[in-house]
Amino acid sequence: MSDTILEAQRAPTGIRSLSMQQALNAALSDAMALDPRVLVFGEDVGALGGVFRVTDALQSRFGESRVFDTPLAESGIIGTAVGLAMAGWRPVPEIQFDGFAFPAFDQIVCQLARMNYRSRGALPMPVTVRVPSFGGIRAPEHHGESLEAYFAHVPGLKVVSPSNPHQAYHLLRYAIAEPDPVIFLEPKARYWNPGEVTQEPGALEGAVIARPGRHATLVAWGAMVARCCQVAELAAEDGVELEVLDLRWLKPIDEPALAESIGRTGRAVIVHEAPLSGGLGGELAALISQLCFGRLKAPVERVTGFDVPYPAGDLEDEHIPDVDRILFGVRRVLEYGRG
Amino acid sequence: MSDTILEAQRAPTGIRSLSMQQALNAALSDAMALDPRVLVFGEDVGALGGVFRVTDALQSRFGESRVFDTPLAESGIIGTAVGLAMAGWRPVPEIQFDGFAFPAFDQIVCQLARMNYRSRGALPMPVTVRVPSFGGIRAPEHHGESLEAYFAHVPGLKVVSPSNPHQAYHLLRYAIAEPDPVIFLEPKARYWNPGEVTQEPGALEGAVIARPGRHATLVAWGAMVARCCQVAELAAEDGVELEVLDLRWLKPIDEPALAESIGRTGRAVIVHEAPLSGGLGGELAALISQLCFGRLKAPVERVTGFDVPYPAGDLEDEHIPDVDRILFGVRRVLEYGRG
Amino acid sequence: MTTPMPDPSGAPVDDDLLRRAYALMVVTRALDTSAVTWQRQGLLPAYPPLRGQEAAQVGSVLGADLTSDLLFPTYRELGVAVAADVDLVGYFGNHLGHWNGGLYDPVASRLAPIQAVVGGSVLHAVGWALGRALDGENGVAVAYLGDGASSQGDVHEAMNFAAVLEAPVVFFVQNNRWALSVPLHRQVAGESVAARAGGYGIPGLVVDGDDVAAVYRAMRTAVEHARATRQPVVLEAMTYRRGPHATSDDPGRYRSLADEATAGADPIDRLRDRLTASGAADESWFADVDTDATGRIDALHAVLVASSPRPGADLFEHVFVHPTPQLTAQHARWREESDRV
Amino acid sequence: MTTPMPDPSGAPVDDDLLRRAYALMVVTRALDTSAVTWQRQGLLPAYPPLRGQEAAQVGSVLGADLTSDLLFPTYRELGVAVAADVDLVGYFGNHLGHWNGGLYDPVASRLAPIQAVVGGSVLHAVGWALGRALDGENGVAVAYLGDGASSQGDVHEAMNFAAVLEAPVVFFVQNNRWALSVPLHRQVAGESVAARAGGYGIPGLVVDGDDVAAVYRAMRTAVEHARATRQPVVLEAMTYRRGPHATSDDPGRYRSLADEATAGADPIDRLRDRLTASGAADESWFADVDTDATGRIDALHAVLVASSPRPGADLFEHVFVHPTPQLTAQHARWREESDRV
Ligand SMILES: Cc1ncc(C[n+]2csc(CCOP(=O)(O)OP(=O)(O)O)c2C)c(N)n1
Ligand SMILES: Cc1ncc(C[n+]2csc(CCOP(=O)(O)OP(=O)(O)O)c2C)c(N)n1
Ligand SMILES: [Mg+2]
Ligand SMILES: [Mg+2]
Repeated sequence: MSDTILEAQRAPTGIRSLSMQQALNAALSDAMALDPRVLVFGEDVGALGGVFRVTDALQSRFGESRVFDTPLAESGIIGTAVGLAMAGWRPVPEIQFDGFAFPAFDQIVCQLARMNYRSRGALPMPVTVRVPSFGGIRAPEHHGESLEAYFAHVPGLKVVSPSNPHQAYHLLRYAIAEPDPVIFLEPKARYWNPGEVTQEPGALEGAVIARPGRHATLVAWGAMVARCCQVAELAAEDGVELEVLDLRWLKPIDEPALAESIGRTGRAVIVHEAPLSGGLGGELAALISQLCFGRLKAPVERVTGFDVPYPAGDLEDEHIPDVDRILFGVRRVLEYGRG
Repeated sequence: MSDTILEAQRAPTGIRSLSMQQALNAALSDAMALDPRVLVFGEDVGALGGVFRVTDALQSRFGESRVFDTPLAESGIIGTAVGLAMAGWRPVPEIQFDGFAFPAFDQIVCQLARMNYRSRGALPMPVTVRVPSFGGIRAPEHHGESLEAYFAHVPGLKVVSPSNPHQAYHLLRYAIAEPDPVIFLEPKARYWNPGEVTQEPGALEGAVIARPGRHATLVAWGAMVARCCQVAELAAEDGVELEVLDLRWLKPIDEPALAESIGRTGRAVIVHEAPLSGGLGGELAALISQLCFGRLKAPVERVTGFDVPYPAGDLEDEHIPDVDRILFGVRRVLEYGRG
Repeated sequence: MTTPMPDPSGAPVDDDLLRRAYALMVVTRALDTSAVTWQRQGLLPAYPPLRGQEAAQVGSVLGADLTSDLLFPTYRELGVAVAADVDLVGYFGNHLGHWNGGLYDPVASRLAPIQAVVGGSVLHAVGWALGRALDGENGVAVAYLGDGASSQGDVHEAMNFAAVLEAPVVFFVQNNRWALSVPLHRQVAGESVAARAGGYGIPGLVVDGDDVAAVYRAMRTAVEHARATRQPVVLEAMTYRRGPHATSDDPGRYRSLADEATAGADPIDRLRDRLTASGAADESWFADVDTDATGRIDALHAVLVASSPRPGADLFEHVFVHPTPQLTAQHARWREESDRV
Repeated sequence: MTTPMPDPSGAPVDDDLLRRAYALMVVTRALDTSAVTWQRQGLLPAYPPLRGQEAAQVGSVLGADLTSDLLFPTYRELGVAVAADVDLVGYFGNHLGHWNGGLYDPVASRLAPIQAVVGGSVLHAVGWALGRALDGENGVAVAYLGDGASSQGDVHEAMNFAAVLEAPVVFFVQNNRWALSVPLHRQVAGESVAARAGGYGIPGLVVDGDDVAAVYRAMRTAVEHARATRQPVVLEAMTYRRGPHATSDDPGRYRSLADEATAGADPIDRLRDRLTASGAADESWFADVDTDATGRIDALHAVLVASSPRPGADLFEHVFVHPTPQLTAQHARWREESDRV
């Protein structure tokens, strides 16, 4: 990752304000310019530039051989990516929406994640699968899924989700440069929020503290990071100082960061959009309970989506953890044991 | 489940010794005899009787309309099951091996699990998906997978795994009678182990204590239950009394049973074949840590498969938790804090 | 292996049927156009217009027998819903964001829930048709799919399963030449989905999808063939997606006006010309149809505007027939926390 | 849309090639037969014999160009490995239970890892072929698949992708009339996989899979067509699975001796007769081939018997190029606990 530089002509000062969608587009463009082996393909990524315009103008810049539309079949997209990687390319396929990763599940789990293993390193899979993910935009069915728990369980995969434009840019560059397959979950609800993207990536492995605090730690990723920061803002008005830990990498999980933060605060609330049962919050709560055993002042709380299919637009605000539900969770960890 | 009776002619005394494979075969046969809407289909379930003979002789008994081979396509099998359920049938499709559930993942997650929801109850899905599962038989790649963490996270699914012939018989009957979709994970390593199957099913919801004890609780399912009982046997020689909790239902998880057992023993070791990270052990450890907060004498231990693809036959005994590794886990919870 | 299929030109089409088709197509067009407006006005979060596919959709429904058959729609099947006389308030429940799949009764309506996975319901049609056949019933399943959907593995599995298991399914392909931004020749190798039927030993038919009479005849023939023989049929209606993929789409990024011009004459105009030429309808009849359509749409609009979201408690309903304790507990906490806010 | 393909009968077959083919087929047969015995003796946990498919497998490899092409096998491709001169100890690494996928070098061997998912590698062939074409290289991918595999959605997606994206792939179907216990007519609607090619606008060829010369000629033609035009080809070799599905299988449960009799003359006998009739080989040459085969097999057997499992630490190697801290920690604990036992 030494060469993670924004292109000079696009960021003469090294700092610019971009939306996450723009930052991702810039990351793809810069990665393709630097490495001629990078390929971008998927449904509607070419002339259209993707339904979220994350691949905007890449085809005109890099040509139809390096940026191309495929037929409408997600298993086909990932299976083709596996073959392209076998031929020495560095594919960055897009799955148009989270819910449409399921048809590709077999190729991801049984092929992409295992080819390096199966071939004992002869056929590495430097593939970054971009997936516009999570809910919050009133989209139709299957357009609001949280996939991290599924993928974080798959041996051979790494999973990451950025929470702001700066991370989006640098983590995508990092993921593309990785020699291992990375599932890159883009929080589509944050595509249009602007933020500063600086030339200096900062550390790209592990978690980051999005907001420091000392009474309890909120653990989140993707769009929930901004929401947790909002919660922390509100809580601060009441004198409660919440730390927000932006996990970023969902596999591997940054265990030292969890131990450090929650070891300090003694209280943790995990926030995710996915359903509670079997969600990544379980893994996290298990790790925290183990790493901070004896130092926890309250059981780890999980404020999550319910154990229900991701609902229609009207009901998504009831489903995704909102400020109030997170505050209730915070209150539970703060008041625990006080009777 | 009031009508869970073994057929008189096959079990005149009401008790018989069967292997799990025989018990499952009897359950299918009895369920089909009792309910003319039950259908069995999948790859090689007809004339062959399934690669494990679980569907042996069903086709000759119930005819080719109710027991039929499909073409070789797992998504097709589950999608067809969804349609058959829409037409009022009660399908019991087989996925030949765990690893081949992945091509059907989309139909399971996005269709089977959601059709009742999507249709607001107009199109219930009383479908039992049988999957010979887990490892331990030196089979080729993709024939030793543990799927419970994937399926237990899916809203709309229930997941169960029997550990002995008696449970296999009665839980399969129960699953088939259920109006909701059930993923039925059969521990193939235990297919040939005999056991008594009695007419009285006993409670079929929730967990059961496979062996009582007071120093620590081993939480397991499928083939790991027998292994944990073996560990308990060994530990007993040293005066350590381990309780073995057979979870059975992996969704919904029996939280009261966890709270009761581990509330009593204060120590828990979760044992599963699936990789550690993101495994169901995370969910369980999270629940235990929460339910027994302040009463745990040691952090919950997880003794599991490693974060590696299920390996070739030669290495599977290194991968699946064995008696020694479980004993190390037990020692960790027993010795915790003793310095 | 292909069983020969009766010649579709043999199925009779009378003026009555054509007038019925015309009225349905006009209602569909008016509703579709209004829905785009409603989306702009913020009533609907998004909407996928079917403009140009009215003949294909209406003709296909008229060719089926809704006393026995079941239709499996995609997300772009408003014309099917109109022709099948589905409760449109319930149908728009999907597009309003009230409930994924719609709020109409799929069993009584003979229309399976709206399906948002491309190719997702095609296998269900196979299973359902097989199930009816196992019951000795005469039902034919109509699986709606697009040119883009034909690329999905599930669609192949469905055609093969239907042929091998003898499930009476009509795979009704609306080949509208576009799958979002991808044109037919970059999507369907060979450029015809019906041409694939031969590979399964089943009949494949191509029809002018903008000629409602032709669609009706072909559909009728296909449905009756499937019913009589339990052999599935692929029926491909050639048409053109005249609007954007959905209200959020910007076709200017990927297709030219020249391409749009290849769509040819509008299917409603074509039918109107035919009815006029044959004397089966006149200006005043057409005006009445328009008035009726406007009236229906205004009435519907009033109901949709007044319709409210489903209560939050609906989140927890119907996940299971027998809910899990976890879900019940989550429901209880949700209620408690909503009350306390 | 189908580009016409040169007539396969045009590709020359000389005696040398036939003798080479014969020797490879004999080695394959002897090895295959031995492997079944080795399984009975407990050396291999399981083995899927290819008996009867020697001509198809050997002919297909001889028709490809291993300086540029890459072969994507299933689990039943020992004859391919033999003909491609793959390190057989490494190949049997898979069947010994040493390592899933085998221990040969897939890149140097021009043989992708053994694939246990039916249809699982067919899309990889498409991606690889596309990748070589993007590099301006001449490589053709040969995707091996069975009649059963043709039912998988992935195979359809692969054929369509290859045709649309212009990936030079030969889909080499060994139609051995059985997929485990399921006969062709309950598996492949229409009963021919090559017949599906037309639906993708690509050439489909059927060949007598037990005639090694015919397979060679057809393969050569298909490979060169794909290479020259970047158009994929479906080549279906009609053969018969003369053995059980695998050593654990019991075909008596699902097929009759009468069915087995339809397999016809053994492909090795056929070639031997041809060589004898043309005078291209005589008894002493055949005897030498047998002796050579026996020698190779004995040598291989000695190595396999002596081969040991991979060390347990291999579990943790190659999961990632950059392992996660969790994996490293698990590896460390595994080592510690193994040492302490
Ligand atoms: C499995 C899946 N992948 C991707 C999408 C996103 N998507 C929705 S519609 C569409 C194009 C469908 O084209 P076609 O089948 O021709 O139907 P049309 O939109 O033309 O009616 C795409 C890519 C989806 N809904 N489902
Ligand atoms: C996706 C998948 N489903 C099921 C299986 C189990 N299985 C292994 S081989 C086989 C039959 C394959 O038939 P075919 O493709 O004709 O190849 P053949 O065995 O005849 O060589 C089956 C069902 C599998 N390996 N992969
Ligand atoms: Mg289309
Ligand atoms: Mg076969």
